Amino acid sequence: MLSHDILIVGGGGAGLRAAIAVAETHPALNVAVVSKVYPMRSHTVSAEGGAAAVISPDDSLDDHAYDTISGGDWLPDQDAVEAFVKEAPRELLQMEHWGCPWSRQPDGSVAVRPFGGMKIERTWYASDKTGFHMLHTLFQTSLKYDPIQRYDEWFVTKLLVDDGRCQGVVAIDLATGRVQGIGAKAVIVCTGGCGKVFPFTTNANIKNGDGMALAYRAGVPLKDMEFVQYHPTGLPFTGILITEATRSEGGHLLNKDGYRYLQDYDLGTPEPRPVLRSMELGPRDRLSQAFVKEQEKGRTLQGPYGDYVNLDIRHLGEKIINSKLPFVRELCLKYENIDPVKELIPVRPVVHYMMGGIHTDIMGATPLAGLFAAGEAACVSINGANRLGSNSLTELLVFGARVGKAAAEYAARQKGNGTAVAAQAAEEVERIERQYRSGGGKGERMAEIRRGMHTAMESGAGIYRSHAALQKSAQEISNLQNRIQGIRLDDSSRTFNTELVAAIELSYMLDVAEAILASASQRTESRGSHQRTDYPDRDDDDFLAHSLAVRQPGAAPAIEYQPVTITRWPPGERVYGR
Amino acid sequence: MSANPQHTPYHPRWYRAPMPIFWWVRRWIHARFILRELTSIFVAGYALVYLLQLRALGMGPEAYGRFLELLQSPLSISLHGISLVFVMYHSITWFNLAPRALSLRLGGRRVPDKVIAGLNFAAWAGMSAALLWVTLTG
Amino acid sequence: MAVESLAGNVSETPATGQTVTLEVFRYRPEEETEPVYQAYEVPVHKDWVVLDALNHIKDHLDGTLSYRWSCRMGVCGSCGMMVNGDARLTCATFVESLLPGPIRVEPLENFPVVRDLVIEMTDFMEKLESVKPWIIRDEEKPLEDGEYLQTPAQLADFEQFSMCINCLLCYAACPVYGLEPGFTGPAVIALAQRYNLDSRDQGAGERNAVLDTDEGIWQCTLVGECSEVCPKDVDPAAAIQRYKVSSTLQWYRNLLMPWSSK
Amino acid sequence: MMKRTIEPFWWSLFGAGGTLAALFIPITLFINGLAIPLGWLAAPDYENVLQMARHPLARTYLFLLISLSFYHWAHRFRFTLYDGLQLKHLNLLIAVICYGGATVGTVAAAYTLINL
Ligand SMILES: Cc1cc2nc3c(=O)[nH]c(=O)nc-3n(C[C@H](O)[C@H](O)[C@H](O)COP(=O)(O)OP(=O)(O)OC[C@H]3O[C@@H](n4cnc5c(N)ncnc54)[C@H](O)[C@@H]3O)c2cc1C
Ligand code: SF4
Ligand code: F3S
Ligand code: FES
Repeated sequence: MLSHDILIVGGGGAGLRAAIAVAETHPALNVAVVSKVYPMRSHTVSAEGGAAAVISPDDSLDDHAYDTISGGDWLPDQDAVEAFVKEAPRELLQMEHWGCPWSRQPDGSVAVRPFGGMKIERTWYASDKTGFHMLHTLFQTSLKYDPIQRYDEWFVTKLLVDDGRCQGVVAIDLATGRVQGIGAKAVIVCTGGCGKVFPFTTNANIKNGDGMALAYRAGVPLKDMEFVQYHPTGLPFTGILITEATRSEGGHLLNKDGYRYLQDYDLGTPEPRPVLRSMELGPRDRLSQAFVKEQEKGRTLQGPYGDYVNLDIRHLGEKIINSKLPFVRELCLKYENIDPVKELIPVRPVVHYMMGGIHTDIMGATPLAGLFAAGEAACVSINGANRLGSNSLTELLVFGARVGKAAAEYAARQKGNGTAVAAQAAEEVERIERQYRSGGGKGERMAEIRRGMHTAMESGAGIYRSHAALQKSAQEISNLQNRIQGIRLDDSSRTFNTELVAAIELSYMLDVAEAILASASQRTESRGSHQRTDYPDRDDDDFLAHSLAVRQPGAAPAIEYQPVTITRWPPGERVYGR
Repeated sequence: MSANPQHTPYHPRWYRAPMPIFWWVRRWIHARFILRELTSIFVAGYALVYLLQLRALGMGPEAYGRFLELLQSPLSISLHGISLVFVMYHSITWFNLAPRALSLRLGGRRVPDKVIAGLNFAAWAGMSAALLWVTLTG
Repeated sequence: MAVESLAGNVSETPATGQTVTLEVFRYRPEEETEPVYQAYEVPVHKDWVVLDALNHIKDHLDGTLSYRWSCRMGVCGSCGMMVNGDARLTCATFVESLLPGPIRVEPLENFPVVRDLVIEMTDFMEKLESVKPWIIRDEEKPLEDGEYLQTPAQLADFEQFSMCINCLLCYAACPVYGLEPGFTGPAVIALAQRYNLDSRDQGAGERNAVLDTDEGIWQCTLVGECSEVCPKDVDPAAAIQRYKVSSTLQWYRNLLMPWSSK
Repeated sequence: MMKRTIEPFWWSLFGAGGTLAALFIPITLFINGLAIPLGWLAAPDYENVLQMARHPLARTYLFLLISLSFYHWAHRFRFTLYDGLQLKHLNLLIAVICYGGATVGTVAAAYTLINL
């Protein structure tokens, strides 16, 4: 069995930041990053808009905290948010020192742009390829630290738990098909989100909730899983994201009559120039919900891929579009054959982000000793019921750095692995080996199961939810859990067997889907992105609390609750545009 | 498909496509590249002819006259015709690639590649005209 | 009611009724020593890219086909393949533009093939690391002192070269890399140049040791195809060419004023 | 810092030669190799040509044009042999032939022009 002091699962923004934090604070520890794709392919690469941190003199940490908390409909833990906003500027500056090409003001200082739900402009950006630049900067910077080792294109299938602590993983080396146990004193899960549980998403093919499922199977609760963010502006068909920066630069959302319909949904009155926390710069949950309402009124447009509205950025002019939104133009030209300089962009809400995730404390530690988590896979929680755009990239850095330090401190105190772990690893190796041999068999195609899951999630856990639909979907997912046991695999090769990987990913997604549906059906209130048609109001008496889904083998998960930490901002009304 | 391939588990045998000696005939863009490289033969070839002409010039009017006569032969004319095509190709590709080597900025903005290439072509035309003028008036 | 008609599962989009044949390069190291081509008949959907067609094959026709992909929006860099002989991102190449077909899909040229459309790229990763693609400074400024100032013009000096998504199309297009696998290659040199030209960096000298060599920039004969195929307009050929210019100037400077060099 | 390679030197000759050749060879070739032999242009008077060619500036120009064109060829052709015919293993031999040839040509040009 291979072995390291610290093992990080995931080479996205969070994983790489954590690895660097370990290397910098505890250079004697040996840290390895396991990733199922080369790190620079991780989905952080596709983030466009920017990363939030207080930098301008008229801004304040309290403002950032308040925007985050109210944006999250008072579900974020306020101690976590305070730590987050405090450490955010330092982390983004650190990125600057590592070479991230932040866009600049004429005098050479870092430029900021406004973003949805924010009172003051505080989003740092690198053109509209912020995530791309951040990920490549982090990856390239990580190369200079000798203690950081990598397992590129290794796919983790199990967390090894013995003696009440997590002591490593089992992973498949995709190129050779070798299944291998890797021991560790601490494991950090940074596997990103799970958008692929839904059919229509901005998320990449690799976002299957792997880490959430791995932790869930190891007995760790998943927190706030009912909160799924729909981004209001995705391209129909592909789901490719049109960044919020289009709206912060001054883009308008228009219904089929060319009317800025957001004014009908308590989001303010239209002004020609963008107004912060108003209209198009309202939070994502409210904008996506407004779309559904427009749809019900028959005021959306119909296209081959369903209903849509138009995003108008023509009035910004070619110069602004080319300098601040070049990627948007490229995507529209390449994937929709429209030129946003002259034409309207068709958009519709699209599944984008998981507010929920692996339950961790403010340092990224999970209830299972030795297991840590950060990034989109984790729920600290700073995002509550709705994440504000550009808080996630910053979260990767702040909590990536924190979790790296916390895990390093923990690992420095631990001894090596027990023998039971090796036996457990051998067992898992045998299980995967059996799956290889099952290739070439008969049975249902994976695509059928996936389609079933997509239908269930879309009808049950969409923008608006109801008891009946959630129950039906939960039943369906439980059927699929049985059906996946007998799926057909064509491929029995060991070399780069992507079919086997996809099958395991599908099983991860079903677990995550189960947790989402169960958490959603227990939360009989509406808050942020979780909107119940049968319980339209927020209910602070019963639900100012995080849900914790705990896996029950062979049964629906048990849902427990944990109160929200309130420090200085008592729950209030979410007010936008007034 | 050949029989009995060797494969040990955990050590994938990579397939490496061999690069044929004449790889550049398979694809037009590569053939174009080799053609560009071959223009150098014509550049040097003409430089040699020119040198010989200068040598004849130094050897006196008769020698020079004989050389000019040689230039009038059909063989010479056709070789020069072909060479002209190649040296023109050299000039065109050379000037088109010039912006790659140069990054000029004026007033904080990068001079667009098209402009740099354009200036090169203008210089080419200007120099050619100058040489022609010298020849005609000289 | 919830948004019900969200189509997004690409296989469920309206088909045009036509079909097209994909001739796909197959290589299964356990079974064969030489690659073969396998033909698949795939429905034509408007708006489908070649990657969607491959996914259709994988989901419905043959689960054994292996290839890499992730973002489907041209930014992760994993889906590069040869499409009808050209190095392309398959997520950015529309099937419609290749009709009536057949469409030949092969792994990126000049790399060893691990399996089917998956190429071996550790060579590239090692080269990438060898040029020290991170900010190198004699002295780090403490974070408390804020950012390094960098004007938009200084940013523009290297921005283009920072756009590389490591898709390797340029390596597949560069015959010199095919002939000389030791060649550092276009994307890596462009990346080195990205740091050299960054006003915050002082590491050009260290990178020179790798780049100003026979396997580095001097291997390039300016074929220029790397820049032609680059989906992100990085223009690695320009990066290399400018590097040659500055190295040459430096060479003469060292020759004429040996005392001025370190 | 120590330089590992002499490539920059060859490359600068190649580049300079390429530029001079690109600017001047087509028109020179056209005038002397085609236009005059074909009678499209009248051949200039012998004495005139000689006078002009003897001017120090002209000699310098002619020397650079011819010599650098040779080096341009030498460098390019060397790599064409390496890549186009995959002869990299004959590295040294090819380099000696190419650059050696250009050097011989350069000496010949100098000799001719000095004695003009
Ligand atoms: C299109 C788009 C635009 C966005 N724009 C913004 C924005 O402007 N601002 C903002 O703040 N946020 C934005 N976000 C959100 C943000 O980008 C993500 O939340 C964040 O990048 C997630 O980073 P991560 O490090 O947690 O995970 P990822 O970057 O997704 O990385 C996950 C890593 O885990 C690895 N992994 C997963 N499973 C396994 C396994 N089983 N075995 C081994 N390795 C595994 C993967 O290989 C990968 O390296 C955007 C998101 C999307 C989709
Ligand atoms: S330079 Fe262009 S073609 Fe080459 S790897 Fe980078 S993005 Fe791809
Ligand atoms: S194609 Fe190759 S030879 Fe140079 S210009 Fe590009 S690297
Ligand atoms: S799938 Fe990411 S670039 Fe094509």
